[in-house]
Amino acid sequence: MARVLLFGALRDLAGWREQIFEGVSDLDGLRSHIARLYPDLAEAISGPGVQFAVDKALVRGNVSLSAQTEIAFLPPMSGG
Amino acid sequence: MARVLLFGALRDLAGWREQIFEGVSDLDGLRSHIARLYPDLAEAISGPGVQFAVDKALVRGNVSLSAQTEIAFLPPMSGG
Amino acid sequence: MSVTVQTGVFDAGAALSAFTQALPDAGGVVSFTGIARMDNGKTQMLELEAYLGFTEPWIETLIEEARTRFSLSGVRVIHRVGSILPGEAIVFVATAAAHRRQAFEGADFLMDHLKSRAPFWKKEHGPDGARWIEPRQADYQDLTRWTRDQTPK
Amino acid sequence: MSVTVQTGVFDAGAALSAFTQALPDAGGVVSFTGIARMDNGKTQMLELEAYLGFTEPWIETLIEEARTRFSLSGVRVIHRVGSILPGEAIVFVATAAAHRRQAFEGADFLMDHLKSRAPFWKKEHGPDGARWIEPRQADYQDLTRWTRDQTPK
Repeated sequence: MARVLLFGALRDLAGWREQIFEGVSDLDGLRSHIARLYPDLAEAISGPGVQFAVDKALVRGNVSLSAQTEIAFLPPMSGG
Repeated sequence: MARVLLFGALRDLAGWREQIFEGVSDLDGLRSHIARLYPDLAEAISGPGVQFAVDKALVRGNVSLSAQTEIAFLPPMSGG
Repeated sequence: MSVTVQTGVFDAGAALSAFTQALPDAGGVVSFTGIARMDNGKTQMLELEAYLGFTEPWIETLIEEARTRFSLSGVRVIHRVGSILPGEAIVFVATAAAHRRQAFEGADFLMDHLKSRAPFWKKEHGPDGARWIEPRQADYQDLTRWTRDQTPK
Repeated sequence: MSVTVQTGVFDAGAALSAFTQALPDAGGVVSFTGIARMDNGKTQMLELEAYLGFTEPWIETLIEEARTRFSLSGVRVIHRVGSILPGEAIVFVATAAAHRRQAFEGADFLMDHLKSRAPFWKKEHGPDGARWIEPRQADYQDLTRWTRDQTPK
């Protein structure tokens, strides 16, 4: 189970802020899942400058997702 | 008539803060006057870095003093 | 806690008083307050989003870097999120140090990094609608000031 | 009046609040507060003297120079004179500008000049007696930062 959070422009694009995805075991699996349901969002999160945080730590590449993982998709940060 | 003000270390040296001198018509005259009465102070105000203000404006060299002039002897400023 | 991310309006002066009173022997305290601007009516409201639990630790790490680099004896950061109206404070940074140059450079360093790198997302609402904004090029350029061997002279 | 020379204790936070509230559309406000230090018990009291009627206009002229040079939309200076105890604020400088770099540089410039050049005389009272102090060499060096063609980078 992955709790997915969207921020900034990604949230506006998807039309939701938070959603729980069942049956995903790694980040690549989650991406495929998203690509089927939300092709626009999938494209946006593949774009330059989008970062990923798993349980509030930035990650790169594929990572396995344990139960109750929080995944955040972070568009380019604007600063404060 | 000249109202003389002393600041900082000059005031401690002279032991007074303000004094009225009668019968002085210019700054050189005032200096001679001070030299007779307060030789230590006269030497100190000839020292490097001591500035003079006449009616709250810095001056250099000799200037004539009209009636009721305020002369301030300013030792090197310490900053705030 | 030296960093607070909050939705509520705050008063920069009250924050400065509280910060200064808690310091035992600081020589100099520098504060910066960033205020939402009208831009001649172009901006009616700012919407600022943080990732709570991620944004604060990021700022804490930045504070630790500044504290070490500039020998700061104290640092305070307050950052608004949510809806911010023109004239309201967005960010407050205060630094304390034995000597004023350190306090100035510490505050300057913190602001340059907060303005360009911090995990916030900002949406500007104006008469022509709303748009998400990214850091200005000038903000990125400011950052290069701190990557040389020396701090800026 | 943007400069006040006073014997009474003041609160830097209250000064910052008053300054910020009076500004219509500032983007950034920087403040510096200089606080009397104990220096590990070496200083028990500072005695600061000004030449009233001469010191304030000197500071006003400095403020005008800073306002023009850094495009400041507001400047506030408060300076204590008389007997100052460790922990009390001696000087408060606040600058407001559209962009933060101008506000930072304006405050920095004002402090460098106030600390080295301003018409004040300072006496330090400690356990070994009292002595009049002159600016540190470092204060004069800070001044040279502003005499180049460019402001410090």
